[in-house]
Amino acid sequence: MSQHKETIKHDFEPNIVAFVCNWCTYTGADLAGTSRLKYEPNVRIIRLPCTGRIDYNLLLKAFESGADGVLVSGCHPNDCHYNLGNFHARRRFTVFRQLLDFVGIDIRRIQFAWVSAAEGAKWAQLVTQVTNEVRELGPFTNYKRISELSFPYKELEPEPLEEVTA
Amino acid sequence: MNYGYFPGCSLHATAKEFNDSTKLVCDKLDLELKEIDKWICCGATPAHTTNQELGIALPFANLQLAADQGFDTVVAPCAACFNRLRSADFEVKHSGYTAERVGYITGSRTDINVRILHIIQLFRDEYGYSRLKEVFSKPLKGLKVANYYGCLLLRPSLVMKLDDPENPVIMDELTNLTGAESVPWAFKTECCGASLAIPETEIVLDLSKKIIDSAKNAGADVIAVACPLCHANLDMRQKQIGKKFGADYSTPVLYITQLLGLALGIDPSKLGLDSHLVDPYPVLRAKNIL
Amino acid sequence: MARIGVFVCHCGENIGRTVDCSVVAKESAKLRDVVYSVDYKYMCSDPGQIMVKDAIKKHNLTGVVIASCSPLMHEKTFRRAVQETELSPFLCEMANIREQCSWVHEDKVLATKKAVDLVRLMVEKVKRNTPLEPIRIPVTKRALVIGGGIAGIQAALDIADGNQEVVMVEKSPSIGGHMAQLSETFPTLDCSQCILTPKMVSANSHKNIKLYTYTEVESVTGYIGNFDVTLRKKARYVDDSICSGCGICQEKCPQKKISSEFNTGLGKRPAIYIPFPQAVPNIPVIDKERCTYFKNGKCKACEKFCDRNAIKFDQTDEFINIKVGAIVVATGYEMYNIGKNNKNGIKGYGEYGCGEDPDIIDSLQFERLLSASGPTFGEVKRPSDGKVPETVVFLQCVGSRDKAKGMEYCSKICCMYTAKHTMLYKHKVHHGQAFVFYLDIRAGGKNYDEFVRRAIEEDGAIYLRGRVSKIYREGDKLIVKGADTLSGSQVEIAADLVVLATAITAQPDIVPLAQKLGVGYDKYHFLSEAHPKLKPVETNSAGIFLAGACQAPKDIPESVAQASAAAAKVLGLCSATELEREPYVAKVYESTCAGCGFCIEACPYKAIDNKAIVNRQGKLIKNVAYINQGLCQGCGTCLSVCRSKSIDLAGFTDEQIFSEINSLFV
Amino acid sequence: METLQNIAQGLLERGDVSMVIGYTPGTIPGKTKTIFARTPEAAQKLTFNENCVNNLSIYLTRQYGNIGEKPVALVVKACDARTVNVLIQENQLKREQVYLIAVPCNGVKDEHGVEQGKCKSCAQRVPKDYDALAGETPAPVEIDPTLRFKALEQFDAMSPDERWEFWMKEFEKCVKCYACRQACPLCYCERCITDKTTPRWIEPDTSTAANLSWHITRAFHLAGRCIGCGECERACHQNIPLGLLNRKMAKEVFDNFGYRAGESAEAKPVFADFRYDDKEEFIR
Amino acid sequence: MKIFKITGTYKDLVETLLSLDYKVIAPVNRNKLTRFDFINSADEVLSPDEVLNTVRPAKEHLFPMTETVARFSYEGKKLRIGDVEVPEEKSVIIGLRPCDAAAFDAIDKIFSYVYQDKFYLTRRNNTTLISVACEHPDNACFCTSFGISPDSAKGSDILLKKSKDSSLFAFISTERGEDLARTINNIIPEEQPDPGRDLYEAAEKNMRAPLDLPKIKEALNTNFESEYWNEFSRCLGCGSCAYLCPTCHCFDIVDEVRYDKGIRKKNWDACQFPLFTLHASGHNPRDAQNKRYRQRLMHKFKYYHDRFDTHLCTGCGRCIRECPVNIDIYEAAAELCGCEANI
Repeated sequence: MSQHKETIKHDFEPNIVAFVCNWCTYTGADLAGTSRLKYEPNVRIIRLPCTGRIDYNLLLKAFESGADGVLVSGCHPNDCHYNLGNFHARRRFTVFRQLLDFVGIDIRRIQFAWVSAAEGAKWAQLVTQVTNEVRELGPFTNYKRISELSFPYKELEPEPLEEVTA
Repeated sequence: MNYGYFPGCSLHATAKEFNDSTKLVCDKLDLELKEIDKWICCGATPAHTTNQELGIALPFANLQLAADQGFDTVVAPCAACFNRLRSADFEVKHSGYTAERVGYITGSRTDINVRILHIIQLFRDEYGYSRLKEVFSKPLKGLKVANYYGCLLLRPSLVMKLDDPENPVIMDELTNLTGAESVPWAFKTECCGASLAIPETEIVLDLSKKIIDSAKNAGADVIAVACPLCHANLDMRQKQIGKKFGADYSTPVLYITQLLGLALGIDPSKLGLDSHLVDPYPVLRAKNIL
Repeated sequence: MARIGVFVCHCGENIGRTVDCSVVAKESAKLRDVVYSVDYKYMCSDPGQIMVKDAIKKHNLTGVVIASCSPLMHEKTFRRAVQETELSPFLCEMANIREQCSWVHEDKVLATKKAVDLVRLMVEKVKRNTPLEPIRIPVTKRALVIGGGIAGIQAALDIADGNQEVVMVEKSPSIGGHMAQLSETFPTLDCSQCILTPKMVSANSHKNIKLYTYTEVESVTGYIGNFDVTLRKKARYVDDSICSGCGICQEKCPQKKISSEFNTGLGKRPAIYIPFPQAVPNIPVIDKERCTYFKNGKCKACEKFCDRNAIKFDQTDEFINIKVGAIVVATGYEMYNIGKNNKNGIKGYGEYGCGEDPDIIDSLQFERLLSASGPTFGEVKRPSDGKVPETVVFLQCVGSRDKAKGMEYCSKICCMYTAKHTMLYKHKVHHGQAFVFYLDIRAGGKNYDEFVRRAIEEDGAIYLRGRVSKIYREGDKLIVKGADTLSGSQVEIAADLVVLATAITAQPDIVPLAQKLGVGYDKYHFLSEAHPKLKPVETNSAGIFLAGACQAPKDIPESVAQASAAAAKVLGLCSATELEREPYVAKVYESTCAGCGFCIEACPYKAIDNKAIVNRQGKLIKNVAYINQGLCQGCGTCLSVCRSKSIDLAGFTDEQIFSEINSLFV
Repeated sequence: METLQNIAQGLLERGDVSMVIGYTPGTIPGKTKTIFARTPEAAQKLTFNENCVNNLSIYLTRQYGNIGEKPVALVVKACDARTVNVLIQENQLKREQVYLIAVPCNGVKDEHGVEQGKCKSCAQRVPKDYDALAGETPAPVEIDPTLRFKALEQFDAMSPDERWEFWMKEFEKCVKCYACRQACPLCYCERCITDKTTPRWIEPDTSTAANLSWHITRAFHLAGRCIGCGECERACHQNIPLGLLNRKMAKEVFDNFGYRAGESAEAKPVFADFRYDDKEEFIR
Repeated sequence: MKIFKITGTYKDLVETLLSLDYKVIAPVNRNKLTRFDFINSADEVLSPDEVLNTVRPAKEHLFPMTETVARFSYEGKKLRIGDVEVPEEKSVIIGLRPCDAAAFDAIDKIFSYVYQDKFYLTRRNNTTLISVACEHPDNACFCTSFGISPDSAKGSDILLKKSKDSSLFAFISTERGEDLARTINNIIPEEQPDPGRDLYEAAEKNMRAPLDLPKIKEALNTNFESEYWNEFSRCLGCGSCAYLCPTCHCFDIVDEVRYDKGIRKKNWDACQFPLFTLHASGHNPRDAQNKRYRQRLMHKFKYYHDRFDTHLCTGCGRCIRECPVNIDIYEAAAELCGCEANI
């Protein structure tokens, strides 16, 4: 299996968010765990009942909170635990990713996949591939620039001005 | 589309008729075969047993030559050359270390991408059965052929990817297109003893006998082969087999390209039918093909 | 303000080896609303759970985060523990720092940092959880058993004996499955008909079992406790309420030469037939493709001779709708066919002649030769010329344990039935000699190995350890070329008959059925159990259970055991008057809903419909969406199509997911 | 040829409709106002010329409270009629609640006299389905179909970063006055997602990041619904080319699912539906 | 009021201003939008005869659309709140029209009414307003209704006017104007007599007739429930009129939190949005759009005048020009009080 030598140190470590469906991909990720497959630690998995539940706001919010890459994964067509969730998701994201591309967001930062509960290996491989791809793309500077502009937070002075206990 | 032609040593020597028949058939089907300039020996079966690296570097050098001379496809009629070219390409592509070593030995780039086809693949994939069907002017009606594949064409299957290693059908399909009847028989992928013919002739006699017997039991008039080594063992040694086992062995062994040539109406002597040790003319005349 | 407790588990070494749990606990303690944070060797153990319960009481926690294994593993365990305190179980979340962190990463520093992040995520989520109430749904006290083999029959009988209604559905004309085709069964050599037929009869006559044969499952909707199933009763062209099973029609039918599926192609049957003499129900079926009447409108011999005129040529497929609370899938297996046309990436066996030679048969065909009700009435005769074979070669692992052919698994039962074949062959042909090419004899059951020793020592079967490279016909004999690795020599046997112990594969049409049921399957199309060790007969779709070879290759004792286990699960499920279901359902905020109806169209369970809000004078104020909480399964698709965000899904609300994303990369 | 005024007056006199919503000259040359004519005399003020650029179907939506027991008459151009179809498709009103007075139109101009982009590629010129026609059905016009998405071609040539620069410069101008939302007949939600604070998906301030997520949301919410009436772009005094976003969505929905918004009131909305063989080559 | 003759053109004046250490804000046309923005070279500036008035008022430079007013963060369990300082930087806004200048004068009152809004006032006190008299007002202008004229100096520190022979004169009316004038005395050497306003008398003629404000206010007092307001149910409820109005000054306070850090933002708001008056209970006193438009009129022509006896409208005409459904505040006010709206 893909034994990943994590000893190589990279100067830039991408932040990847993975929105996954609970019945297939999350279980597949668990299977990757039980089979002790190794993959990159950059991904943070957020569990949702179904890809049908993953709406476009989550992707925008993920970039706003500092993600460099987003991965959306769920059951293969016809395998969805709720029968139709992934079909709706597929149609929705076909158009949404074109909108992001149109606005100039590098579409390679958003990846979609079907990973079933039996495909632990595919999950490990997918995460490693996406992490490497996004690592090459480097930090999402475009978005970070405007995100910092919209949140001009300057570190507070060290000595407390006004002590308000929570 | 012109194809780089890699005849290999035997097609310039003992298997000259395989070379002539291939050229004639390809001219008839206007498949342009341009011989690769300054090709070298592919090392055949013995090379890689004595020195693994050279066994890969020698054939790969031919691929580099072909690439430099602008060919993107190389056609090798001889099964041994085909096997070695394919193995070299496979090894270099799948192991960085081998690629480095071959690059060092041959002194030129190894990131080349040349397609390697056997002559029967050329007919099946490039020319295509549908066009082949119409082009045979003299169908070999009534001739029963046992198509013999041997080992090098098919194995190791991950590398050769020519056909199903246990149940190949490509030569049978080509034979049926010519109007002849390809008979099903059990020994079509059994080994004929190959290069053991020199050091251990007895073993080759036993193995070849079994193959010829099995072909005869299946009712075959002739055996078709696509490898000079198999042809040598089956055709050249029938007399010795006959002497050793006290029976008459005179089943003609033809190259598949000669079979196709006959069906294309090419003159038999040009196809090199006269140079076989087991004379094919009586059987062919009996089947009024000649 | 929230008072959250964080409990970090070492899971022995599983987490502790690559995640520094004490650091995770210390870092989590610094989080804003975390008032108690501790790490412990085994959180899921009793002392671990007690620690959680005490902490909740002592620090009056408003939320708990267990950082340990996957929620799919122990969420229920910890929520049950929390339930014993007055904190709602739905205020307990799990951070998956084992399967998705410690097991998959090697760098201790990075893994620990990731674990801290995952805990922070769950702390943020649990602060937005609400104390949900499980939804109570009625349970239909009826079970559906799909498949009429030994597993299906056993499951149906056990459920029925628990005085619970059962509907049993069998695709072929009679129940009995593959077991009915066997001659005698190992390890006790009792004849399969003797032990199976009584069960078949009682299954057909049991007051609680409604049997539908020659019927398939058309569609399944609904959820645990409330499945709506539509069955397609294929047209038998015989009225099963009138037919007495006298058999006249089968005698008179002019079509005699149709190859009998039950006899695996060795015997023949008429166009109107019952598969085997002891068929249950004993009602024939007309084979539409080969009946002369259906082909060219003439004949109708069977109709003429049937004195009860039970033959109905105009019969059509009938659809039956039933409501069931639970489903047991017992659809069994199929023998791997060594021919060329294999699907799903499985390859044929060119080396053994691709099944073209009549005397190279598979073991089920050999069973039919041995069986008294078989085409040769129990006498071992070669299919090609009917001669009694003197030398029979048996090949183990044909297809099984063979990566090149696409089946890497062991089919488990071939070693046992091949030993049985050599014994039965010896008893019937005393001067016959059986050879068996094997890789490893796997006889792990009770009295199994003794059985195999008997076949070798008493009945003189010669076991050769090695594979067969080629089988070819030479005149009257079949030359079997193989190796005997123990003596290091090549072996060539001239055999009269070759029996291949081919692999057990899944039913070819199982995938559409699995998709209808929403049940997972692996790459060999065997159905996936919820957990190989802890939930072998359950599936990920609640209320659907598995029994027999459809889950994996297994022998009769195991199938029966699984069938009874599945029956126990069904009886447990249906014994409750109502079921508690995950309260993860969607809810509409009617004040902001614009009534556009997108969610109504998108809901896979048709759980949403339009509701008109009218004032006291009956004047329509506005149309809004209304979600029937009973039908809603909580998939959340409606949330994504709702533009004004007027729907929220309990358990995965916008607030919760938003807070998780917001705290990702702090 | 019945004129607009006669039809309207007839309807009001017979009391078939509670009001006629139409255009009347505005206070500034080149502008027209909307008029809710409730009496036959008021009907005389109705007019139709090339400045009648507003999409009046917006007044059929619920918050304007015009739809009562009696149907409402509405003066509709071809594009406005397609909006009515979408409103019916999305349960905002029933066909029998609106009496459509169709007017043949060969292009409308905004107050600065600039012809609307939509009119250049409009081949229909008169609504497909209406109750009365004020004027002659114009001769069908041969329009090159590629015109419809011509404006997007310049973007295909640009690299992602160039597109990003272009749009960030545009979004930076947005003052979040929401004129684009309020001018759109299909933005009929009572409380828009930007006004939702639990949680706040879209920040209300006018920083470029907040504007980006607002305009992405607006464009995506109109994907497969917007019929390209151009009101959002016209209402935007900051001159942000919002129409391009909607047109791109229309193109993607048409290319991928062959669905064109507003063609029929019975069709299933594109994002509430799916097909088993939808394209998925972008999924790994 | 001191009057100086400017030796040089309008561009020379801008050049000299740029040479000072002031930040210069002037009307520009950037990316298809006319607005007031910082400039760093004179040729970026739209000269007065190129544009009557910008689409966006200069208000945004003194009362920004979005502004951070406080910061807070959690260090572990402790919540800490920090203030935000407004930088004191000198800037000059040139190219204002008399109506915009008068607008600042109007909103100064509300921002220093009870709470001294340091964010607005700091900027206001550091900004010198140079307005330019209008020669060609368009048919949407009606500043004369509010005691303002094409060449009124109300609200401006320096007013630039043209004499008949189109040489430029600077009318300095405030002390801040004088400070600036002193620093650029090379271009405005010495005082001159008033060159007269004949150019601007002609301008006044083709403007809309002045409204009868007292009559309007009187009408507003009594017509709160009148049928007349239904006329405005065609208002779409967008915020264009409010956000383009130089005198609208409403704002909303919002906290934006990113996990443990957050900032408090002051963003523009408008009474035209339903959310403006939505109560937590869900009740909305102004639930229909015409009620909200009524509020706009009441605030501009009555409430503000009741408190500060200046009207919250300076007749700049932006809301008339940019309203998508052509609702005309002048026509509304006139028709409400029964007088003929002669446009």
